[in-house]
Amino acid sequence: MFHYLHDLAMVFGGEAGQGLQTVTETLLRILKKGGYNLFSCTEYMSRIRGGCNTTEIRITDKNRKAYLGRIDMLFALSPLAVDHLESRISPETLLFAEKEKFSGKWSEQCIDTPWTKFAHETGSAVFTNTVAAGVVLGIIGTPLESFTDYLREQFAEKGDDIVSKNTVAAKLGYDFGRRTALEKDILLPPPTARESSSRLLMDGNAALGIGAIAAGCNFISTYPMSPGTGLLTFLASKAKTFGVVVDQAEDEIAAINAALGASYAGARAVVTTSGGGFDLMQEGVSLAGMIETPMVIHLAQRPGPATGLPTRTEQGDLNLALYAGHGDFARAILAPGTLEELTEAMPHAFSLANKFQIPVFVLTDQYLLDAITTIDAACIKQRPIAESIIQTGADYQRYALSDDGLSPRGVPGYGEGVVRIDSDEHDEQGLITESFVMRHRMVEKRLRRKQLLRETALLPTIIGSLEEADTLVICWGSNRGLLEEVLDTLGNKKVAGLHFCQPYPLNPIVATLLENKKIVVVENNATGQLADLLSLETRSRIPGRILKATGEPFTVEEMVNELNKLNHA
Amino acid sequence: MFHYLHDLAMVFGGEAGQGLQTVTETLLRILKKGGYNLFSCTEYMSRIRGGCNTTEIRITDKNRKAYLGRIDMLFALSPLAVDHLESRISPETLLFAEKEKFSGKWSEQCIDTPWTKFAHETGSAVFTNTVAAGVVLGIIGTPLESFTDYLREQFAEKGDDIVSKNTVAAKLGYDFGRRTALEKDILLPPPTARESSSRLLMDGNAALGIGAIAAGCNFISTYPMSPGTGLLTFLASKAKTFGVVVDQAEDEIAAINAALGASYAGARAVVTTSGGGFDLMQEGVSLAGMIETPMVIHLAQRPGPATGLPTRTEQGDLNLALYAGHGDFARAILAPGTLEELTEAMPHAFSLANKFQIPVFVLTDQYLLDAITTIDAACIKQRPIAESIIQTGADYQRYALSDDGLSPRGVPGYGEGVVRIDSDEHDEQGLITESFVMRHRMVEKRLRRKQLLRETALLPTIIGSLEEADTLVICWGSNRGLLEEVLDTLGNKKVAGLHFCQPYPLNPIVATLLENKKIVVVENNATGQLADLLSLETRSRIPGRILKATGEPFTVEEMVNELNKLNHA
Amino acid sequence: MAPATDMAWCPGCGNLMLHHAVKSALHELHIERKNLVMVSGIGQAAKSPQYINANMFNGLHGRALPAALGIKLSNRNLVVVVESGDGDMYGEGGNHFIHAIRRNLDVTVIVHNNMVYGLTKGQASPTSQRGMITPVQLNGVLLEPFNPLAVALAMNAPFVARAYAADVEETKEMIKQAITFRGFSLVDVFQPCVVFNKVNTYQWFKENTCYLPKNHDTRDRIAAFGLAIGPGKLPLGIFYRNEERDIYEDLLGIGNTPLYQKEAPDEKAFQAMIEAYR
Amino acid sequence: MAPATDMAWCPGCGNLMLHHAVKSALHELHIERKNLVMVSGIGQAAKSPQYINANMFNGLHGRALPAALGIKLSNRNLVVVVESGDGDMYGEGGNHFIHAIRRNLDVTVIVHNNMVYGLTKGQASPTSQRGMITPVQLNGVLLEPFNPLAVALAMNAPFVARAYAADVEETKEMIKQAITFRGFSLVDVFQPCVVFNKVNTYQWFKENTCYLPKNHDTRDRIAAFGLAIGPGKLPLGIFYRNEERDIYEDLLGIGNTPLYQKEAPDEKAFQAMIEAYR
Ligand SMILES: Cc1ncc(C[n+]2csc(CCOP(=O)(O)OP(=O)(O)O)c2C)c(N)n1
Ligand SMILES: Cc1ncc(C[n+]2csc(CCOP(=O)(O)OP(=O)(O)O)c2C)c(N)n1
Ligand code: SF4
Ligand code: SF4
Ligand SMILES: [Mg+2]
Ligand SMILES: [Mg+2]
Repeated sequence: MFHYLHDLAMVFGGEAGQGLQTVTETLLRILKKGGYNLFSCTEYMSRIRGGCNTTEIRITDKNRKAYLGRIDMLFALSPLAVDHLESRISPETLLFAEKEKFSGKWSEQCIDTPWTKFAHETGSAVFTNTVAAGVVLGIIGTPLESFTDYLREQFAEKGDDIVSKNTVAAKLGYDFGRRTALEKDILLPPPTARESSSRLLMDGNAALGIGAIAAGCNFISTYPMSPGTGLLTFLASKAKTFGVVVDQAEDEIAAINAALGASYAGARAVVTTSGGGFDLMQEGVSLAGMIETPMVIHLAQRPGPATGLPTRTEQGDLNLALYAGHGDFARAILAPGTLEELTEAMPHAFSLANKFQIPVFVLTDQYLLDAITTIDAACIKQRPIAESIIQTGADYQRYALSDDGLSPRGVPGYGEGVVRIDSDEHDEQGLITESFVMRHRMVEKRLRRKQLLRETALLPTIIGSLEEADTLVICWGSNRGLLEEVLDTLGNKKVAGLHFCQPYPLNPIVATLLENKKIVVVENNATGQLADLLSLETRSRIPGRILKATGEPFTVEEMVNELNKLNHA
Repeated sequence: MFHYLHDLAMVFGGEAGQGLQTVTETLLRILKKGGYNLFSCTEYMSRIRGGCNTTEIRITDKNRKAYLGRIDMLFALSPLAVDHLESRISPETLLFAEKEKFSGKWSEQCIDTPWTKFAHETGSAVFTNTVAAGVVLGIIGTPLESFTDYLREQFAEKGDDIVSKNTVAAKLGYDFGRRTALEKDILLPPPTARESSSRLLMDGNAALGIGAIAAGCNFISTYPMSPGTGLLTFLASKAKTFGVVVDQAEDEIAAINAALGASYAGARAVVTTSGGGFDLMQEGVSLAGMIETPMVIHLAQRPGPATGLPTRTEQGDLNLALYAGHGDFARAILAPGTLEELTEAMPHAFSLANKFQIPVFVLTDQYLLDAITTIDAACIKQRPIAESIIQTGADYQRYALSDDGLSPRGVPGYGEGVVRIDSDEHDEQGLITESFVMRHRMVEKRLRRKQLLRETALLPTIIGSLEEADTLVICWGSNRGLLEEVLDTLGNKKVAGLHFCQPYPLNPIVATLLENKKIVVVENNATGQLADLLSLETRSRIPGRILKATGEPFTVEEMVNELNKLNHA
Repeated sequence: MAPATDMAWCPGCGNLMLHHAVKSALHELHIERKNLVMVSGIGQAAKSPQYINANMFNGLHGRALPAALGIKLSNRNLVVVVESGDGDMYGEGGNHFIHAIRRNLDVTVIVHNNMVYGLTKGQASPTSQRGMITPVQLNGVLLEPFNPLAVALAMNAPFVARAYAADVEETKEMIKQAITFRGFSLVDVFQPCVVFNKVNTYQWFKENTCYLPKNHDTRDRIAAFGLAIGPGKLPLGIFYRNEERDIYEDLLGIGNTPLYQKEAPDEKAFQAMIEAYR
Repeated sequence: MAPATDMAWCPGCGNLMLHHAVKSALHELHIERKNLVMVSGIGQAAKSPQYINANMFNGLHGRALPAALGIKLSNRNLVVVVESGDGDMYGEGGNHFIHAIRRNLDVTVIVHNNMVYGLTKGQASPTSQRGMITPVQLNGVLLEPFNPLAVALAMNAPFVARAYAADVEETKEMIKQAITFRGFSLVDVFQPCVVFNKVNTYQWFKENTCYLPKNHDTRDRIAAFGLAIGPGKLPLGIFYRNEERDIYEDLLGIGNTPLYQKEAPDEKAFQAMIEAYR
C-alpha cells in the first residue's frame, strides 16, 4: 500500500544529455492540465554529457513550493542516479530502475523498469523519455489521451512516423505504470488546484524575464555565466517582438559599461551575471553610483568562492551586492522568493533605479531560477514604471543640486541642453572639479536619497501571526516557499516567519517587528549575511542562524528538524 | 611679534611643475639635521602642470604627526595658492608672496617677497626654488652653511656653475628671510628632537616599501594607480639590489592573477592599487580565498566613487576590503597609522598571509603615504616571516583536511609531489569535485582558520588611560597622529583613544575594551565603516561618528572642535 | 570658468594641438553639440571632452568603448566620438578595442598616443618604445610595443589611420574623414608629451614619421599591414578603408527611434508571450 | 577515481583527441610531471589539466595567461603549458592574450578552439562564424570572427601555429615544436564540439582546412599574415616562427633560483637602503 494523500515526491535522475528535461517538462505540462498542485526543482552538474542530474516533482494537496528531501518514487534513467541519491533513498522509496544494473543491491524496493527494452521495442533509445513519462502518467492515472494529445502537438512538425512511434512508447510506459500502480496500490494527492485558463506554468527564469519585458527593459548587455544566463537567453528570444537590444559582451566589464552607456542615453538597461562575473562589474557599479545613472543588475547566486560550484545554489552574495564598488552611494537590493515576486522584481527594480538614479540589484539563485511551478496570470501585468527622464533646456545641468539629492535626468539628443556625466568628482554641470566644497555637496547629494529609499522600502511578508509568536524565523529570497511550508507543518502559533524580498535598505518599521522576539535567520550560506545586516541596521542583538552552504537548497525536513531543535533548546 | 614657541605651521603653495617638492624636501632635510621635530603633508591636484598644490611643514616642540588647519606662514610661489588656501588664511597668517599680484587685497599681512626678481638676479627662474628655501631658512635662522653645503652636495654632478648660482640664490633668499625674521621678531619652537644617526626622514611610501623589502617580498605585478603607485616605483627602484621581480601589468586583473600565480609558485607577491583598480581585482581575491594561496594587497585609499578625486585622501575602502570577492573565506586587514607601523605592515601582512594562506590587505591612504616625518632606524629591522612552504612527498595533497583547516603548502618543482590548485570546488588533491560532502568539508576548512586569526589579531593602541576615561575616541589607519595630538591638546583624562592598526578581524578582547564607555568613532569617510564593523563584531550599540569625506584629512582644530562639542552635548 | 581657460594640460603638450584639430573637424562638419556625444576614459587625453561643449560620457579608465557601444545602440542618431589615451585604449581597455572592431559600430575612435602614461606620471604605456626609461621601467621598456594599426588590420577594422598631432591640418582632415566614415574608424594620433616622454619628442616625430606614399591603395589590407609593421619611418595617413563591412547597428536591426522614446510593450504581444505558459 | 575515467567531456568531442595529442607530446618530450605546470582558465577545454597528472593551476575564466606569467617568473625552471578555450583566451582573456605576446614569455599556449562557448551551453564565442545560430544569437552571429593567428602575427608573436584536433599526429607534432620553442608559442587548435557547434563539424573541418603549402617560409611575417586572413580553405601548420625575439625572463634578468628559495635580503644592502634616509 503506497498512499500519498497529501504529498508525493518523485525524483527523476539521469545523465546530462539523456533528456531528463524533456521528461519532466512533459509531465509537468500534463499534470498541470490535470489540476494538480505542482512544484519542481532541479540540480545538475557542471558538464554537458554524463554525470548525474536530478529533478524533483512534487504533487501536493496544499500549495507547496519547497524542496523535499524525501523521495517517494525515484525514476532512475541511469543507474548512476541511484548512487548519486543514495543518502535520500529510504526503505519506503519506490525505485523505478533496471534491476539488473544493481547486482541485487536494491532488490527490496526496486521495481524493475526496462527503459531500454521498451524503447528498443519502439525502435530507438531516443524514445526512452516518452516511455518514462508514460510510466509516471500510468502510475498517476492521468488519462492516456492527454499524453498522446500532447505528443501529437509536440511532434506535429516532425511528421507522422515520429508521432506514432512516440505514441507507442507512451502506451508501453503507461501500461507498465498503470499495472504497477494497481499492484502496489498507489494513491496520489488529489488534483486540488483546478485548472483554469489563468493558470500558468513556468520556471523562475521565465518569470523574471517576463517581468523585465513588463518593465519595458529594452537593453541587455551581458557575458554568459550560470545561473545568470537564463535572463539573457530569455530576453534574446523576445528581442524581436519587444525591441530589446541584445549585445553579448566580450567580458563583464564591457557588459556593465555598455549598459551604463545605454542607460545614460535613455535605455532601460539590465545586466545579468553571477558572483565571479559580478566581481568584475564592481567598478561599473561604483560608476553608476557616481554618475547617478539607473542600473539594474540581476545577480544570480551560485556557490563561491571563485568558480566554486557553477551549477549549484547558494545565497552567498548579499554582502557582495551590499558593499559592491568603492566609495559611498545609495543602492537597493531585491530578493524575490516566488514566481509572483520574480515577475514583480524587474518592474520594481527599474522603478527604483529610475526614480533614485541608483544601481538596483535583483538577487536570485540557481534553485529559484530553475524551479518550476504555477502562477496566476492575473499577477502578471505591465505596470507603470517610474521614469525620471526630462527634455532638457539649453541651460540644463545634469547634477543640479536639490533638496532630496535628485536632479532631473536628461539624455543626449532630447532637448536643447547637453548632458555631461563624469566619473571624476564633478560640479553641477558634470564637469571635473577639485573643489572641496563641491565635493562635499556632491557626497551629500549622492547619499541624501537614502532616506526616502529607506522609508519606502518594501516590508517583509509576514507568515503566521506576529501577535501570537514569540519566535520569528527570518529568511530572504528563494527560501520563502520553504519557510511557508515548514511553519505550516509545525503548526506552532508561537513561531511566525518573515520573508524579506527587499533585504536592503530595510524599512525603519522592520526594527519594530523584531522587538521582543527570539530571532532565527535561515540562510543558504555559510555565515549569515542577512543576520549581520539585520543586527547592523536594526540595532537588535545578533540573531540565531540556521545555515547551509553545501551547494544544495535546504530540505523541508532539515528545516523542520532545526526548528524543532530550537524549540527544545 | 610672531612667537611660535610650541608649534609653527608653514605652508608652501605653487603650481604643479613649479618645483614645490624640491623646496619642501630641501627644507625638511636641512631642518631635520638641525634637530627639529618635523611633520609634513601634501595635497595636490590631478594634473601635471598648473593648478595649485600645497605642502604643509610643521615644526613642533612635542612630537606631532597631524595636519594643522592653521597657517602661520604661507609661502605662495604662485598667487593661485592664496586663492586656493583662502579659507585657511587668518589675519595672523604671514603671507610671503609677490604683493603686486593681489592688487592690494592682502596688503595687511603680505610680506612682499620678490621670488621672480631674486631668481632673475641669479640668472633664471629655475632658481626660484632655491630662493624660496633660502627665505625659509633665513627666517628660521638655520646657519646658511648647512644650506650651501646641501646645495653643493645636491648639484655636485651638475658642475660648478650650477652650484655657485644656487649658492647665490640661496644667499639672496636667506638674507631676505633673516631680515624679515628680525623685523617681525619671529621666534620658532626649539629644536627638541636632537639629531642622531638613527634618525631617518622619509615619507609613507618609503616606509611601506622598506617594510616590503624587509618582508622578503620578491614579486610585484601592478597596474599604476594613484596613490597605490608609490609602492610599485619604490620596489622597482630596489628590484636589482634585492632581486624583486617587477611586472607592470596590462590591467589590474592581470596584476592579481599574476601575483597569485607567483605566490602559487612560492614567491612573496604583492599587488598595489586603489579603489577602482581594486574593484577589478575582486574576483582574484575570491580566487585567493578558494585556492588558499597567500596574497598581500596594498589598497591605497582615495575618494570615490568611480574616479572620484584621484590625488586626494579618504578612508573609504574598509568595507571594500572587508567584503571583497564573492563567497566566504577568511582574510585580514591591517591599517598602519605611523611610519613605524608602515614599516611593520608588510612583514606582518606576509606573515599572516603565509601562515593562514589567505589574502591580507594593507590599507593606507594618500595623506599617510605622502606624509613625511622622522622615524628611529632602530624600528626598522628584518623580521622572520612565517612561511608555510614545505617540500612535498610523492603523495602530497594540497588541500589535505586538518583540524585547524590549514594544509602544508607545497609549491611546484619542490619535492616529489604535484601541486594542484583549482578555482572550482575541489577535493583534497585539488581536483574538481561535485560532492556535497566534500563541498561542506572544504567550506568549513576555509573558514575554520578564522578562529585563530581572530584570537591572534593585533590589539588596538591605547592612547591615554582606559581606566580613567568614560569616553573612548576610536580611529584607524592614518588618523593615529591626529588622535594623539588632539587628546594631548584636550588634556581631559576622561577621554581616551583607541587606534586600530588591524581593523579586521577584531580580537575578542576589543569588546571588553569598549564596555561601559561612550564611544565616538573618527573616520575620514562619509558613513563610518569602522563604526559599523565595531557594532557588528562587538555587539555593542552603534557608536557616535565624526566623519569627513571632502577629500581632505581632518585638521587638528576640527577634531578638537568636534570633541568639545561632544563634551558639551 | 569657461572650459577653455581651465585646461589641465601642460604648456606645449601635443594634446592642445590635437584638441584643436578635433574641434575644427567637428566644427567644419557642422555637428550639432546636442547630437554629439564625446566619450572617454580616464587619463590626460581622456580629459578632452571636458573642453568641448557637447554631451559627454567621461567614464572609467579603459572603458570608453563599451560605453560608446551602449550609447550608440540606444540612439543611433547620435554622433559618437571616442577620445582617449594609449594606456586607456590599448592597455586597460585592450579587450574592448579588439571586440569593438569585431562589432563595427559606427563610432570614431581618436587615440592620443603619447607612448606613455601621462596622468599617473610617466610609466610605460603599451606603445612605449623599447628602452625608454621610466620610474617603473628603470632599465628601459622591455616589451614589444603594441602596434595599434597592425592589430586593427588583423581584426579587419574598416578605417585605420594614423596622424601626428603637430600637423593640425592633416590631423583634422583625417578626423573629418573618420567621423564621416560609416563604421568603426580608428585614428591613432602621435601626440608628444613634453613632460614624461623625452624619447618621442616633436623633433623625434619629425624625423621618424612620413606620410604614406600617394599611391598606397587603401583597399589593400595586406599592403597596409606591411606598412604598419614595416621598418623605417612611421607612415602617417589612412592605411586602410573598407566600405564593405556592414555596421553593427544595421546588422542588429536597430531602428531610428531612440530607446528613451520606446513605448511600453504592446499589450497583445505581451499577452501572447504569457499565453505560451498556459 | 583515477582522473582518466572521470572525464567530463562528451563522447565524440574533439577535446578528447586534443587531449591525447597533448599527453603524447608531453610524454615524448620526457617532461617530468613535477616540473610541468598545466595552467588553465574555466570552460570545457579548461578542464584539460584535471586529466594530466602534473602540477596544475586551474584558475579563473579568462585569466590563465597572467597566472602562467606569475608562475614562470617565479620559477623559470618549470615548463608552463597553458590550455584553455577560445572563449577563455580570446573573449574574457583577450587583453591578456595581447599583452602576453608583447612580453614573449617562454610558455606554450594551446587553445581548444571549438568556435563556441561549450560549458555555458552554446553561446557564440569570439571565433564563432557569422550566421551560426545560438540561444543568444537567434538571428545568427553578426560579428567578425576573431582571427587569433592574424592578431598574434600583428603582435609579432614568435611562434604561431594552427592545428586540427582530429589529426592527432600532426597536432602532437605542432605541440611538441611549440613546447620546445623558446618563447611564446601559440597553437590554436580547431576542435569540433559535437553538442553545440553544428556548423563546424568534423565534416566541415575536413572540407574547409588544408595544410600550409610546403614552401611557406615560416620566417615571412607578411606572407603568414596573408595566409591567416586569406580566402579559401583555412590553412593548418606553423605559420610563423621567429627565433630572434628575446624572451621576457632573459630581458628581466631572472636567474635560475626559484623565488621560493630566495633568502632574506642581504643585511648590508638593507642597511645601505635605509642609510639613504639619514
Ligand atoms: C581602473 C583604473 N586603473 C588605473 C587608473 C589610474 N590611471 C589613470 S589614467 C592612467 C593612465 C593614463 O594613460 P593614457 O591613457 O595613456 O593617458 P595619458 O595620461 O597618457 O594621456 C592610469 C593608469 C584608473 N584611473 N583606473
Ligand atoms: C568571470 C566569469 N565569467 C563567465 C563565466 C562562465 N563561463 C564559464 S566557461 C565559459 C565559456 C567557455 O567557453 P570556452 O572558453 O570557449 O570553453 P569551452 O567550454 O567551449 O571549451 C563561460 C562564459 C565564468 N566562469 N567566469
Ligand atoms: S603630462 Fe604629457 S601628455 Fe599630459 S598634458 Fe602634460 S605634456 Fe601633455
Ligand atoms: S560541449 Fe562540446 S566542447 Fe564541450 S565536451 Fe561536449 S562536445 Fe566537447
Ligand atoms: Mg598616454
Ligand atoms: Mg569554446
